[in-house]
Formats: sequence, C-alpha cells, structure tokens
Amino acid sequence: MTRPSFGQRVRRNEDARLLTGRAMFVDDVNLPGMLHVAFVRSMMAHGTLKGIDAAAARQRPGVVAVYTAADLGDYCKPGPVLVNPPPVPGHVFHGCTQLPLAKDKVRYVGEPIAMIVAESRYVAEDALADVIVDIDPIDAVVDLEAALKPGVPLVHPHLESNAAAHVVQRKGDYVAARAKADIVVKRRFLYDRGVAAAIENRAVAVDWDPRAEEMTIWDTTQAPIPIRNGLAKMLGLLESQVRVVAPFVGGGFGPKIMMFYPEELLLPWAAMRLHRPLKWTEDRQENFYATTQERGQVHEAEMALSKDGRILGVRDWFLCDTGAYDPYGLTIPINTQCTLLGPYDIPNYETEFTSVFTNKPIVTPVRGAGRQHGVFVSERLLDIAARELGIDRVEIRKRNLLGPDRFPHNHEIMFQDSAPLVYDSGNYLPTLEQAAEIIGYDKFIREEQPRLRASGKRVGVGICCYVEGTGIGPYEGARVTVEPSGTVRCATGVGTQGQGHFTVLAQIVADALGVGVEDVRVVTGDTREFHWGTGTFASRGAVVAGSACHAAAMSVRGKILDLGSAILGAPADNLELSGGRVKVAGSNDPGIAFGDLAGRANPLRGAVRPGTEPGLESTAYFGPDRGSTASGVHAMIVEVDPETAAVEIKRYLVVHDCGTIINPLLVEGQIHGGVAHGIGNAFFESLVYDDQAQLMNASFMDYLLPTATDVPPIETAHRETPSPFNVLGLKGVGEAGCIPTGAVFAQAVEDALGPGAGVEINEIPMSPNQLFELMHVSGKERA
Amino acid sequence: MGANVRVDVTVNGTRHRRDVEPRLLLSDFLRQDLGLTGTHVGCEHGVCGACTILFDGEPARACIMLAAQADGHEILTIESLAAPDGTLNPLQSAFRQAHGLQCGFCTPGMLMTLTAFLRDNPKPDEPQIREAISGNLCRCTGYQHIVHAVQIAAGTRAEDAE
Amino acid sequence: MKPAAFEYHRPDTRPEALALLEQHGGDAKPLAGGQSLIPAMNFRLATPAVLVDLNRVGDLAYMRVDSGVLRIGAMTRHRDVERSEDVRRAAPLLFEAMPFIAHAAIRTRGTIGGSLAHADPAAELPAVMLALDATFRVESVRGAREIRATDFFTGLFGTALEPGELVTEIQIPVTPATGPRTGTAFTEFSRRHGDFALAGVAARVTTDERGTCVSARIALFGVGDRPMAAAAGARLLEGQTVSDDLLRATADATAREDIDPTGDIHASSRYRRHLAGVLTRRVVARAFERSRVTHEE
Amino acid sequence: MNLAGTFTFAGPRATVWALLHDPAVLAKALPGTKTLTLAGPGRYEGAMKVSIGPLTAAEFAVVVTLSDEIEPSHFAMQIDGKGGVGFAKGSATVDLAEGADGGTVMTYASDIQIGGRIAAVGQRLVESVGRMMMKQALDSLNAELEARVKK
Repeated sequence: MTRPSFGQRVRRNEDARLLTGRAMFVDDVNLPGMLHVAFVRSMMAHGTLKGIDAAAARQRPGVVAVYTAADLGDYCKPGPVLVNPPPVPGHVFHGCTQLPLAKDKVRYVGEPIAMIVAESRYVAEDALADVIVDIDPIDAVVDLEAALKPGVPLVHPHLESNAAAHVVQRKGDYVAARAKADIVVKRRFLYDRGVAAAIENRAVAVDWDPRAEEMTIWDTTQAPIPIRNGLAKMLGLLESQVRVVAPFVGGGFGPKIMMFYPEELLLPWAAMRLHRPLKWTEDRQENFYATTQERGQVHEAEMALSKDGRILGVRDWFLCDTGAYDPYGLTIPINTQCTLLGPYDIPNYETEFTSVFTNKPIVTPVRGAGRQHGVFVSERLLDIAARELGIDRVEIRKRNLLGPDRFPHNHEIMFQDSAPLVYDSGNYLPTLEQAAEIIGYDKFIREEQPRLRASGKRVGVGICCYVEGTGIGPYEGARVTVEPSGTVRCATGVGTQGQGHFTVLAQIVADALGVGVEDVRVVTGDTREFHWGTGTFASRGAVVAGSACHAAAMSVRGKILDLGSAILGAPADNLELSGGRVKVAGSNDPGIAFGDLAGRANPLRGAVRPGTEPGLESTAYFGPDRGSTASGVHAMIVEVDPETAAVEIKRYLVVHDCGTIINPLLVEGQIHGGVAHGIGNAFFESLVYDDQAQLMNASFMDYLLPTATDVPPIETAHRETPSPFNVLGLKGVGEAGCIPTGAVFAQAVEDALGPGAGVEINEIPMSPNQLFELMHVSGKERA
Repeated sequence: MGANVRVDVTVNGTRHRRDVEPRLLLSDFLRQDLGLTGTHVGCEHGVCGACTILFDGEPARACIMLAAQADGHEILTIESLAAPDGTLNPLQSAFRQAHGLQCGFCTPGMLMTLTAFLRDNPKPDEPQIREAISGNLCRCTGYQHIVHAVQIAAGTRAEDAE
Repeated sequence: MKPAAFEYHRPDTRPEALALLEQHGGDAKPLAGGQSLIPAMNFRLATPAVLVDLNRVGDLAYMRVDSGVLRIGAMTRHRDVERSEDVRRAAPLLFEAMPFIAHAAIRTRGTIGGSLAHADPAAELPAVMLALDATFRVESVRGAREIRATDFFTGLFGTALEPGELVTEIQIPVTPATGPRTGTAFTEFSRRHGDFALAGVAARVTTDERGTCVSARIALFGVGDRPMAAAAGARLLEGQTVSDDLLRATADATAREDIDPTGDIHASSRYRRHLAGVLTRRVVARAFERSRVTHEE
Repeated sequence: MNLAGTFTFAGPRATVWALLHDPAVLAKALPGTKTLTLAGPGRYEGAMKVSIGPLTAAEFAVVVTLSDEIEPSHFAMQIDGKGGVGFAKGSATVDLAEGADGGTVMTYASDIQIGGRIAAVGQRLVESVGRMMMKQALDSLNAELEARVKK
C-alpha cells in the first residue's frame, strides 16, 4: 500500500533544485543579444513634469533606446483597476491608476519617467544621470489626516479631495448598544507602512520572436495567467501568442501579484520594437519605491462593554493610506473591517473608512493585507477594557468567543471577495485554553512575574486571538495527466513563491491516485501548461488550487478504475490503486501499471469508445462560494530593559487552526515566516518619510529586517477544525503568522513594564526609541 | 575610462581567464560571465547575504567585491556543494529534511556561510548558529527550520525530530 | 546599483601603491577590504576616478608584539584580528570589540586599517583605538610619520591623513604593560546584531593596589561626528574607588558634557545621550571589575 | 533638516553683511563650492561638489536667491541644489546684530529638505553633514573677516 501522505511531514519535491543552485529564477534568464533596462525615476514626490531631455542619454555609447511617455503613443494609458470594490451599498470609490511612464505629473518618489535600454545594466545606469528631468514641485501629501483638509494640494486634481474611497458597514445598532453599555473604551491607533521585502527583487525578461510572432515573458509574478491575458490585449496579440512564465520566484508576500507594473508593461512593448531580448531586474533601492507597500492606517475606535466584560458593540473609524494610486480597490480596508471582528461575538458593529491618496508608493496587499490592523484595534481595546474592568485578559476573551454551535456564522458585512462575511467553522475556546496552558499564563502571572519583578527584571506575557478569512475565489483549475512513463503530471495556474506547491499539490494528487508524492510532477506558473486561473494570494493556493487538483485527480482515478475494470475484468469497486498500479483488491496478481494503462488509453490503432476521452487525463476547477476561516491564538513572553528600552522576546507560541493539515512541516514553516514578518512589523521595520514624502531609509542598512538573532524559536500547536466549504476541509495559512503579532507584542511589553509605568502602546511599529519616549513621558506625567 | 583587466580565477575547481571591466562586480561576473546563476543577488550593498560565496575558503559577499579582485584566487559557489551526480551533501540534505528553505532565494548564501561555519565550528549550539546566520536575511522561514537544519548537519538533532 | 567606471590599479608593492596614490592625489581612493567603499560605489554615492587596490601588497598584513607594543599591519583582516591569540592577550579590549563589527562575511574582507581610515563615527574600532591610546603609522612617498589616535579623527569621516598618505600600521600599547591592575570593557547598543551602534562605549581603567583609579580612558561612538573621548567622565574617576555613585556621576558627566549627538531615524539625540550614559555606567563598572581580576591573578 | 544657531563674528556688522553678499568670499567659505557667481540682483548661481570622506556626491547645480533684505540686519534666502543623486531645497533666514567688543552676532535658522538617494541612503549622516558644513563656512567667513579687519 502507498501510505497516504496527508498529515505527514513530507519533504519537498522542489528542494533539490533550490539547494544546488539549479532552480531558475527570472534574473537567471540570459539570452544571446539581451539588452538591459534601467528607469529614470522621479526624485520628487509631487510635482508638475515640465520637460524631459534625453538627448545626452541617447548619445551615450552602449545605449540602444530611451523612451519617454511621448514615445509610447497610445500605449501610454492608465493601467487597469485590478480588483473592483465589493458591492457595499453607498460606497464611493475613485479608481486612479498609473501610466507606464509619467506624463504631466509625478505623484511619488520613484515613479518611472523614462526607460533606458542599453547593452548592460552598468551602461543603463550611467545613462540615468544623462537624462535631465524638469519638475516643478508641489507640496507633497504625506499625512493621512492633513490630506483631507481643505486647501491641500490634490494628488489627483480631477477629484474634489484626496479621498480615494469611502465605505460604511453596519451590523446591528451600535448607538443603541452604546447607550446600554457600562463602559466605553476609546483610543486612537496607528499601524504604519512596511515593505514586503522579498529577498528576490522583481524582474522581467522578454523574448519576442518576430518570425513565429510569439512572446515569452519571464516574470516574478504571483499571477502569470492574468498577466498574460492583460498583456496580450494591450499588445494586440492573441492570448496564445503570449507565454508568461513565473519560474521559481524568490518570495512574493503580496506585491508580486498581478500588478501590471510599468516595467511589466514596457519591456514587452520595447522588445517588439527592438527585436532583441530585454531584461530588467529591480535593484534593492528601486524596490523601496517601485514595488507596492502596505500598512498605513489611523484608527479612532471604541468598544462598548457591559461590566462583566461582554462586548456590546464596536465602532471604528479609520483612514487607510492607498498611496499615489489605488489599483487594488478596497481589498485592504475591507479586510481590516472584517478581521476586526475576530473570534468574538460582536452583535453591534459600525465601521467606516476613508481611503486616502498620498504622495507615497502605491499600496496593495502585503502578507496580512489589512488584517493586522483590525486585530490590533480589537485586541488592544479588549486589553484596555480588561484593565479598566479589572478582568483578566484571557478571561475577558473567553467571555466573548463565539461558541462552536454558532457556525456557519454570518457577520452581516461584506468581505473582500464580494460575498458576505461568513465564518465556515471554528472552535475557539479550546485554542485559547491550549495557548494559555502551553505558555503557562496563570503560573506566569501568579508566580514568575512577581518573583522576577522583585529581582528588578521586567517581564511580561501577551496573548491574543485572531481569525483570518482565507481561500477565497473566484476559482482555480488543474489538469492531472498520467504519462505513459507512469509519471503523474499536475499542471495548475497558481504561481509559487516558496509555499511548497510542488509538494502540497503533489500530496493531494498522490493520495487520490495511490502513488508516491515524489512521483507527481507539479507544474505551476507557466501559461503554456495551464491558462485558466487567477493566482497566489489571500492564503488561497492550497485551498483553491488544491481543491481543483483533488477534483482533477479524482476524475483521473475514475478513468483508471473504468479502464482497469475493463482490462482486469473486475468491478471498479473491487479494484485498488496503490504504488502506481491498479489491481484487484486482495489478489496476488500485480495488476497493471498506470503507465501501461495510459498507453492503452491512447491507442495508435483501434477506436476510442464514444463518450470517452483518450488518455488518463482530466481537468477540473474549483470555485468556492466563499472563503474559509482560519483562526488561532498567539502568546509571547518578553523582557524589557527598563534603562535602554530594549525588548527581548523570550518565548513565542502559536496555536492555530487551519482546518485539515496537508503537511504539518510546511504549515509550521509558513507560521514561522509569518511570525518573523510580524515581529519585523512590530518592532523593527519602519518606512520613514519626511514631510515631502522622501523616504529616509531606502536600504537594508536602515530598513531593518529581523535576523536570526531577532526572531526567537517559535513554538507551535495545531488544531484541526475542517472547513465545510471544500471537500478536503482546507483553510489557508500563508498569512496567519503575521496577523496578531503587533497586538500581542504591545500587550506583552505593557505587561512587562507593569501598570505603574503607565505605558500604553497604541502604535506599531514601536522602536526602542519610541518606547523610551513613551516610558519617559508617562514617567513625567506620573510625577 | 579604465582599460579591461585580466581575471584568472578558479571557480569550483575550474580555472577561468577573462578580461573584464574593472567595475564589474564579482556577483555579476559569476552569474553572467560564468553562467553560475546559483549565486543570488538581493541587495547589492552587502547586507542581505544572498550572494555569499567562499573566497579562498572564507565567506564573502560577491556583490561588494570586484571581479578584478578575484584574480589569482579560488572561489566556491553553491554549484560546488552537491556531488556531480546531483547527490546532496549532508548540509544540503539537512536543509531538505528540516524544511530549511521555502522560496530558496537566500538559500545559496545561507549554505555557503554555513559551510565555512560548520568547518570551523562542527558542534555549535543554537545561539552560535543564530549568530552565524545573522548576516543572511531570510523572509520566508523565520530562521527556525534553518537552525534545525544546521543542528541535523552537525549531528546534534535527529533527522526526523519535530 | 552598479558602480560608475573608474581606473583601476593593483600594485604589488608598498612603494608602487604609495607612488600611485601620490600620482593621483585626491582623485584616488585606496581599496582595502572595500566593505564600506564598494557599497557606497554601488549606490553611486562614491565615484572615485581611480582605485588603488591594496590587496596584493604583501607586507601590510601582520600582527606581532614587540617591546610592549602590539603592531597590526593595516591590511590585516578583521577575521584574523578576532582570531589572534596575540590580540586576545595584548589588547583584550580590541578582542572584545571585534565580534560587534558587522558579520563574519564582512569581517573576512574588511581590514583594520581600512576601517580606521574610513573613520565612520558609528564604527567600533576608532573608539577602541582612542580608549587604548593607539598610534597609527602613516606613509607616503614623502616619508612616514606617526599620528596618535587622539589626533587622527578630525571630524565626520575626517582624518589627519594628507592626500597620498596611507595608514600602514596600528600600534597599540600592550594592556597589561600599562599597569598590572588594568581592566577594559566594551559594549554597544544596536538595533540588530551587526548593525551600526546607536551608541557604544569602550573603557580602560587602571587602579592602584587599593583599588583607587590612577588613570581612565573612556571613548564613545555613534554619538557624534567622530569617536569621542569622554574627558569629563574619565576625570571624575581618577583618584576614586569604584562605587555606584561614582559610576552614576561618571555616566552623567559623560552623557552631559562629553558628547553632542545628532539624531537620526533610529535614535533621537536625547535617546542617544541617554543610552551613552547607561552604557558608560555599565562599561566602566565592568572595567573596574576586570581591573580587580587582573590584580587577583 | 533644521539647522539653527548663533555665531559671533569678530568684526563690524557692515563688513559681515558685505562678506555674506560677496560671491567670491562665499565660494571659498562654503565647502565643496566650485563656482559661485552673481547672476542677477540677489541671485547667485554655481556648482558644488560636496565630499564627505569616501562619499563624493556628484556635482550639484546650486541657485541661491536672497530676499527680504534689510541692510545690514536681515535677509532671507531660498536655496535650490540639484544633482544626479539627489537634491537639496530650502530656506534660511539670517539676522545680524551688533555684539560686544565690536563683534557681530549672527542668528540663523534654516529648513533644508534633502531628497533623492542622498536622503534615502545617507539619513544617518545628513544632520552631521549639515552641522559640519555650517561650522566650516562660518569659521572660514570669520577668518576672512579677521583678515579684512586687520588690513
């Protein structure tokens, strides 16, 4: 018997290539005659573009072409709005998207103005300084609140204000609930921007074959199929003339989604004119400007509670920084609205946001995608309420959790996938109890903390809950083929950026067909192999593409059984599939190898019977009505040096529930990475803009990614509450690790400093310098 | 400006002679001129560690060295680690066992850094391992499984430990 | 992020190197380890017309102790300094500071002379040299001279080097030789391991047999435009025995009088000043402790 | 970046005023100035190449425009520098008062915005560089003043 791989710590199929340096990334594409591209980018955040003089650059030896907006003609059109807003009644949305090269106006530092094509990247960079750009500066829009005041310069002058969108969502009657409350806690919260910081920067390589009229584009994208379809349309080619390959991609984390970045649009266009292969590889400095970012939000939020700590309602009002353009619609702030509800029974909820245009790089989802903000707001309000009511932090959470009998639970507001927010399943109380037990919450509070505090040590514990909407539609597809060699191929559209699709999807197919995981070759991210689907985002790869792979594999299984039944002369339900063979169950006869069966199913002579298809191959699609809801609890123990304000994380625990687990090893890897990202956001990573939207730390020297000595060992425990929304019971896990980290960090640090310090952390990130200031200010106030 | 200079360098045991522009970075030389694309470039200012190679046996950042400086020296890259038939060496194998890589982009730099580290320090404890890789940024793994991989390679952790 | 073009020379001997530096004057930069220079060139914030690569000059990498002086050739790699038994014995402060410099893969290339001539105000080694009262030998085609560390660092990335001059040797008085009851200590506060410090302190304290401080040197980095000698702080220690009050007074005087830090995105001027005080107190306390240990040995 | 302070010149106010308006003197005093000429009333144009240790930012084209002049006590200026790796833009005010012993007390305040790669990579150094350049310029002007007063 081939042992089922589900739930096993299966090692990855893709690792050998990555570990030996053989795996191909986009920047590894080197073609004869290849030219290299660099972009002249705006040094000003906001201004009128009065003139571009590229004459000297065009003269420089080694420069092949210089293009400005004027050279693009009709191709210089604003890019598409990628995600239309969900149909929330009364919503306002102004979609403003970017031109491939700026014309008339620049709106952020780094906006591309001219494209230089040269024999090497070295020469292309030499030519950057040759281009003279004349910009008449306009005061930059930086601060979210100031951006909405009258008289402020407009990022998009055809609009009435810098408001990009406005949405109100309501559930129940918050005003009435508030009137009945014993206590209302209200605070202002900030959660600032960071970069995704995939270690691989973006890259695009293009080869246009003018004789075959075929274009191949290697692209560091999370969504090759939409990119192919969009580019074909823009370039006036058939979709079949364009092949987009997302080979190995060195980390995605959101910004490598189907952005139609200027570079993605311009290289194919130029390749068709120059008839030479082109490549652009973003450098790290460009990445800080040219690749999208996320996180800037300001909240004014209040929670109304009864004196026994039950949440009667929440009202949240927030501003969401969308940067200079808003191609990604309302995904981030809607996620914030929905995720704020957490695992709690919140009967009355009023949530309103305004998205704001600023002169900063474009905002699109980065791992977490607005969810951490919502969790930060509700978890912080609960902490403050617990303190004011004299209720223990874990206890107040327990009192408000949705019970296991409340599913599916309709929250009556709209989620990012344009469907109402419905939790599919969950079991929150045991998760919280398990986390409290593993971290030793009671004992820590009762014994360890007082003892350590008496010896001068400032230690604290934090514990926070979250739920995460994952695995949304619209759909993905997969084609499973048994080749005559016996190898099973599984082709799907989602790209892979390290999540382990080559293994996880192989496990799904292997278990359906009774073959080894290593015998399933997964092909992803190549439109020549599969061209229906969307991409890898919203923790959906395993859920949606996985379900499609399962369906396709089950269909192939049916074909194997049908054909096997005919050949072996036994009824299909008497057959078993194991070790890559179909045989009669319990018989000593070895049966038939899949490869032989595949040959028989594709005969060179004779007829394929009417109503059947040749070969052992099936294509299937999966489109969930709505996403599935993962959940979890994070707990952290920290020690704060009260003199230097340094914070050391002593323990970090994640108890989480992502439904049925395909591969615990990979799930743990996803969680570890997410937590590290969350720790970065909480404590290290900060994009510092001055009052003219100049980024002050566009390098890895000053933008601090957490290192191995900054991330503690992470303890994990798994719980499995399967999703009823897909056959396998799957929920997504890719983003879970980073969602509650800021909230749990804030709670733990406050707890370490103790109630006497009077420090309240309502802002993320929180550097030692900021913490020092908070400690100092509250110390003075106390005196 | 600046005539080409001769680089006579042994990479992974093979001697290469090239004339290069003095400003050519060693990382670009390895990747473009020699086609050894396993060495990855992540920041080009010496912080992320993805381009770490062994230069005369010691770890060095290829993105902040000139190809010209390699003249007369020996370099080992990620491509040197596995056996010619592709069999993974014990460190590579431990990375697979421990799931010490996800997207794999930082992995070549991690492996080269650790190759020198384990040679000099065959039985490191966890803080030593973490310090050893603290100059190599990874955005995917949170480092924990990399630490496990090093422990497996050093024989201080069982291969199937959870 | 590719460097601009430059003219490149790789001399084999010291006289050739000095001649090239003389010939090109201010247009030439010596390339030692390159771990600061090449990143700056990749950003095109440094665009030297000429690079004189010192890596082939054979006689600039050595460490030896003679007549009470630890001599380190300027092209000695950090990695070799950090692994040197001579350094551990003769200059424990330097030995203690080495692992704080960046990361192993940087230290294998970076050189002690390059780091000192670069004179980054947030770097560890210049402050260590101030605390140890080191002297640098510098050479040019016009001859050699010696510059005390206290006179060498003149401002932001500024040194007393004249065009054409090269640091060739670092001379450090052997620590035990300056008194049997000498203790040294080093620490820094940085956001992450290997980062430039927000503040850092190196100290050397010598006491008599009763534990009274007879001489003290405190040097700070990351808190000014150059490494800063804490004269006011050190003055308070002399003639005193260690006590919490003394340590606190020293730390306060250092933070208040000896430094004038600027702020940046990681640390305000006020926070740096505060950190400098805290670290000074901790480091001086440890130096005193160690002076007792040397005594007891 | 905000730079503000006071500086005492060892000479009379009228001479200080004259020095601060003499492009030849300013060119010598401002670190890295390659050329500086009077291009029109109250308008100076020139080129600077500032080097700080190993960092040699490419050449900057600089325009300084004076305004609100009340001789000999006050003027304001707009500063605009553009180069391949960044820019500096800002304004400053200068007030001159008669001090003790025939000296002149200058009070200055400036708000300079730095942009481009210099700001993005050099943030750690910007304030120190500003302070350093200001100090060098003032010391140099004072030396020139002393030389003139002696004559």
